[in-house]
Amino acid sequence: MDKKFLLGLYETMFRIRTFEEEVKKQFEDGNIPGFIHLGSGQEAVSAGACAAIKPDDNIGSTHRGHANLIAKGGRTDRMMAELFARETGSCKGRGGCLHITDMSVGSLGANGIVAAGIIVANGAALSAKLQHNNKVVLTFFGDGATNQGKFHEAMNLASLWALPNVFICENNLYGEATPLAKHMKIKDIAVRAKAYDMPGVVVDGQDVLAVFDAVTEAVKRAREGKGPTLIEAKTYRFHGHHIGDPETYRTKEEVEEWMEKRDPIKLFKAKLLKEFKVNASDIDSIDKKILKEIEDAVKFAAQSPTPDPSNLTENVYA
Amino acid sequence: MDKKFLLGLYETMFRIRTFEEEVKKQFEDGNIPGFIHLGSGQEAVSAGACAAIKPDDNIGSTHRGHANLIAKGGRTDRMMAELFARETGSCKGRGGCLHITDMSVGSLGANGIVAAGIIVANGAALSAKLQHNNKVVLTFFGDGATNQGKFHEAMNLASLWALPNVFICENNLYGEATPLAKHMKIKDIAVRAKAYDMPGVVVDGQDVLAVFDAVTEAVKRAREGKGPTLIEAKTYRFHGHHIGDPETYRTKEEVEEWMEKRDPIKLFKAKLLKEFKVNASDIDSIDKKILKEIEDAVKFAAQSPTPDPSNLTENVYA
Amino acid sequence: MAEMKLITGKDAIRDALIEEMKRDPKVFLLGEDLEQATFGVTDGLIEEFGSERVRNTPISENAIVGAAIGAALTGMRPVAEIMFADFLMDAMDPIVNTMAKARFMTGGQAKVPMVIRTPSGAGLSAGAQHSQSPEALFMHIPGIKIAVPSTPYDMKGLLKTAIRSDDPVLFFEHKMLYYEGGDVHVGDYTLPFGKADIKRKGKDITIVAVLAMVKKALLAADMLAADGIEVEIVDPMTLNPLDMETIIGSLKKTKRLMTIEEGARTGGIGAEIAARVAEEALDYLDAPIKRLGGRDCPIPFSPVLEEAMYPTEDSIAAAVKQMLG
Amino acid sequence: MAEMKLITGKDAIRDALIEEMKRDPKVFLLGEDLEQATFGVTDGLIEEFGSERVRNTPISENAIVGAAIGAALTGMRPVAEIMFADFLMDAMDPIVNTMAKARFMTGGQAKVPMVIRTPSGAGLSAGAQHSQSPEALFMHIPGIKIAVPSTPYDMKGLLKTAIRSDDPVLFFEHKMLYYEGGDVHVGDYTLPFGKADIKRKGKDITIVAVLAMVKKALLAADMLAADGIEVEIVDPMTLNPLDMETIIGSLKKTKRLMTIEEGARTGGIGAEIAARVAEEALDYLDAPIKRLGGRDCPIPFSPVLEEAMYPTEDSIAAAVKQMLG
Ligand SMILES: Cc1ncc(C[n+]2csc(CCOP(=O)(O)OP(=O)(O)O)c2C)c(N)n1
Ligand SMILES: Cc1ncc(C[n+]2csc(CCOP(=O)(O)OP(=O)(O)O)c2C)c(N)n1
Ligand SMILES: [Mg+2]
Ligand SMILES: [Mg+2]
Repeated sequence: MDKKFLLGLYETMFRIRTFEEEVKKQFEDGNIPGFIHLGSGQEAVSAGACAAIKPDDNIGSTHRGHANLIAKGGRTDRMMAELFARETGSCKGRGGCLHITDMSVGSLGANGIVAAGIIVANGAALSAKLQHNNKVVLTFFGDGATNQGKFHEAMNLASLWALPNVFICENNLYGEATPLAKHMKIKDIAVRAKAYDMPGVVVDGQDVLAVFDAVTEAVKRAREGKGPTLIEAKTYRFHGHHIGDPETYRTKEEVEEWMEKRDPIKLFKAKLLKEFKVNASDIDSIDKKILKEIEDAVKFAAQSPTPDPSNLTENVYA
Repeated sequence: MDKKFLLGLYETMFRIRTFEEEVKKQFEDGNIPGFIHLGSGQEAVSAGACAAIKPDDNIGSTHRGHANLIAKGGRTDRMMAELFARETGSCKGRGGCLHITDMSVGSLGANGIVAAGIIVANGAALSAKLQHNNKVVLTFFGDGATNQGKFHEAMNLASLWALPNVFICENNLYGEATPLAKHMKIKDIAVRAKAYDMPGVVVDGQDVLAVFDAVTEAVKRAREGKGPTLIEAKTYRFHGHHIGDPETYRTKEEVEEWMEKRDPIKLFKAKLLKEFKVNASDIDSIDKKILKEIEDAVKFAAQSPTPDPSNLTENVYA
Repeated sequence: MAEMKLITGKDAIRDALIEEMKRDPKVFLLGEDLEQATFGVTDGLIEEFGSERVRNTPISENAIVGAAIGAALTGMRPVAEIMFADFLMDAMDPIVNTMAKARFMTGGQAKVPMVIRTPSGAGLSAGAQHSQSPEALFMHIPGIKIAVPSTPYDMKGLLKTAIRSDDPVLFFEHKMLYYEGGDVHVGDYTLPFGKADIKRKGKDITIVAVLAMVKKALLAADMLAADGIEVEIVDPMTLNPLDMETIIGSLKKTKRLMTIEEGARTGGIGAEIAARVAEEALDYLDAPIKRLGGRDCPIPFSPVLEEAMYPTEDSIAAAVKQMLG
Repeated sequence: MAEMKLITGKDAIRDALIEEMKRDPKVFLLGEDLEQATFGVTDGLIEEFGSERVRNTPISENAIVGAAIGAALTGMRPVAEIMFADFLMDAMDPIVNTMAKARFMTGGQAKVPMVIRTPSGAGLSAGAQHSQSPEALFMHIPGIKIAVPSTPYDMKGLLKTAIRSDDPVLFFEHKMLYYEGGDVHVGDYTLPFGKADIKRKGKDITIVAVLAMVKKALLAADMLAADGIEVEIVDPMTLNPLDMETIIGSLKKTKRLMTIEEGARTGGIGAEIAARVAEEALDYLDAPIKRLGGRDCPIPFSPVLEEAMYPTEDSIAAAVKQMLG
């Protein structure tokens, strides 16, 4: 495998992690308002999936959308500024964490309504089909979202119309404070694909290459006009549902075990060094670059102006 | 098998058919306003299913709800008066075909919004569970309804909570003017049960005993606290989606073939005579009784007063 | 002068769709049973434009609206049909929380050029869930434009504007207007949003009416003219934007205001118009404002009850006389 | 006199739930994450009442509301929670088309004694989809009662009435009021629907305010009192039924009317109140009505923009002065 490609995957994951941990710090320091949903622990899903598509393909995202957007190429300075609610943010401070978006890199928007992003992303896949532009869409959503009616309607429509959509369920075992077993009876969400005569695949969401492979195959199918695939990536969020979550619904031990043994970045780093014989110094220099990037992003955000209230009603209409 | 029981099944089916055909005539004669959805051809589903439950069990119904209600014991005179929009109608002329209901016999109401009855009927099953009254609910809906988000949400919740609900999909191969293959990719809707770890069963909806058996088993499961079942009854509607439907979406030949070879009443009558050695005269006397009942129902309806506009806003609030 | 032809409302909608689809390959249709449509509006279009551009969907209102939003975000101009306006409730989340807000929430990155067409209104004994007129609800949702045409001419001209708009538009088609006739221009023309149309000139009272109520108001005005009462009828054409200038301009002349709508009176279109007048033009009122509308009641199936729900030409004329008397 | 205690809004809701669940075994709760609730209202209740009566659901708003309707139809008294009022849009169909209409459509056979509790309102930088105040929408839907309490006392008393009501009730809990303190009676009491509460007596202007705007109005009134302006503040407590008698009674005294709400101004609560006044009490108005409300704009994430969306005590006071000036 191409080392540059592998290091790219690592870089994306490390960028996400560094960004998220910095966001947590900045939130706790009082520099970020609102509700913040972090993606630490789930980096391999976004990184692996987005590596399988092209810059002008689209992604649909959720309330937990930082990782999806960074993996798709979102600029961390604009994103940090958005979370700081600054005019230089990618949404000019109007969106925040729940709606973080950069349409210039193919994001269709993070949607704060659970499962609402799925039906919209599906529409982008329809659009690609109608425009015969061979684009595909990756539609990210959580385990909890698959209990929403919208998930069902979108899956049925996508399968019926053979839309070029890859549905990626980031099954992190919880929907807010509710563990999987308390919100559905099945164990593998991929099973739900059967209800639409769609392929359903379970993949280890902590293994970036496994995600990449599964998504690559699904993307190929989609581009060939064979229709959508449901990929369930088993993963875990290291932090609470949002920052400040008391996390009464899971044990510290469970979290620690995942952090220790199933951290996608640790796992991939080890693999890079051992299996792919990557030099430690190559990794170190990526780390340094990213740490600097995020530090700069914070500076950029902190120095940016807040929006001007006299422009409040801009962009309600065209 | 008990002859009285078998003749009861026949009587119910014949009552439905006679009612429906009379409704068609009355509509065409201008005595019934609104949109009318007939259940001719689908009698075996309602009759077989409702024979498997008790008077104080509940049913949830749809826009095509006459058959469900008659099978549950709804009085045909009150129903006919309802369709005639009379004050003596079971809903006092406020509901009509789309909302035909008789709560005194356990109907939860016909719902004119596709799939909206499913979530409500599910709630009655929850109620039964909470009240520990050992009641079950039969929830009727069409093939088209299973593409609605509400179907999905209700199925998931029912399975998760092991609600005493039997989901009965009357798959009549069309949703309004859209054939099955144009609204979903799967062939058997029962497959959808897998998405909820729920048993899914396909049954011949033109065979009243087959329906009865399948529902009996599902009801037993439900009463034992083992949760819901999805039963897909393959059936066919002999008339258009509503009276006046131009039926551009199917051939006359197809309809005629079903009417000739797959009429549930004809089939069951033949079976009664041949297999169960029922006397033709027993059947004839049922036919006569029912013909008279429906004739009387029309008289009752026609002679009943229309609602008084000065009472219009009654029953908006308690 | 442009050539005119007499067509029904249904055909006016249909013509607008056909002309816009021919004009712009990005325009496409999706919705339930478009192939054999409940009110016949889209019949034959699939033969003309193919099943790629005229897309018959499953019964999945959320997926329909969501698909339209996603397609609009990525360069298309979808026209979605919701089979009855009552079923808008089923897609309320994507309409209110995504469609209406996408442009704003993204700081102007997104544009959502889409139309949702939907038949509204009573008159067919279709009962409480197939007869509603929910237009007013959407006035409370910033980010959605709302068209409420009352004639074939307005339907065609406003629908073309809606399809070309870069904002999402909710387009209400009153069922009882589908089969009413009226003159339209042959070929292309558009009508502006936010510009009310004075459907009848008069000096004694201003009536603001929408959709099927315009005709009832016109009939009432005919009756009143016989008694020497000159009614001015203002049809706002769109509820958002709402042309208060024309309404208040008319009121300045007549000094009396009545609003007529088919949706429930409470919280309706008339409420907003009356409030705007009470804020901005109070001094011109020589009499209390009068709002007519649907009763605050679910819509009954029974034809005699259904009729009692709504203003009629007689009750309008009587209310006008009472105001002037 | 009844014993009083000082508690937060959150605890007032919680106390009402606990007392009603103890009083009536038919009362039960369902909703998302009730076990570890977003705003903590239901924390601990599952331990007290068990997971049969405090039912944590999947993220399925339609199924939640549908289940509540079905349970209500069959003898229970469900209290459903929709986690944010914004998500009501997701269950709009069962709310509008079934819950509100079941009694009427069945000719009175059905009764739907259920409550939907939901946190509304802005102030937490939660953005356009988690900050809305959609109360006014439901005024346009006949068949639904609507409670809008502004104090812990009102919350507890109105919620008990809601739970005991045989009509479906939408119960709005403003997020910013969860953590405000206020005195409530210890133990059982109820407050009537349709009876406004005069939160402050005054003679110069009537302000009708709801939910979190009551407190802002009270603060403005304090400021204005220093200038000798006596504001009367009417809190309608419920929007349906709406106590126009008290509002008009106050207006007859003060001759001036201002309405304040947090939801979008257009098509809002104030529109209906202003229209009713313009119809029924026009002659008492000495000045144009003034409606304050949320801007007609999706709610921005940015705190500085979010603040600019809404009336503040300063802007209220300034507007009052302008009206009187
Ligand atoms: C329609 C809707 N209901 C409820 C919520 C509140 N909510 C936000 S995130 C969330 C949990 C989502 O779970 P999942 O889909 O598994 O995503 P995760 O948070 O685990 O990434 C809930 C209930 C919402 N935003 N939208
Ligand atoms: C939410 C909603 N969408 C659309 C409709 C219009 N409609 C009424 S019945 C029907 C077809 C239903 O098909 P199916 O569920 O198969 O039932 P069937 O009519 O075949 O008995 C449609 C589309 C509706 N009533 N509600
Ligand atoms: Mg999750
Ligand atoms: Mg069908």
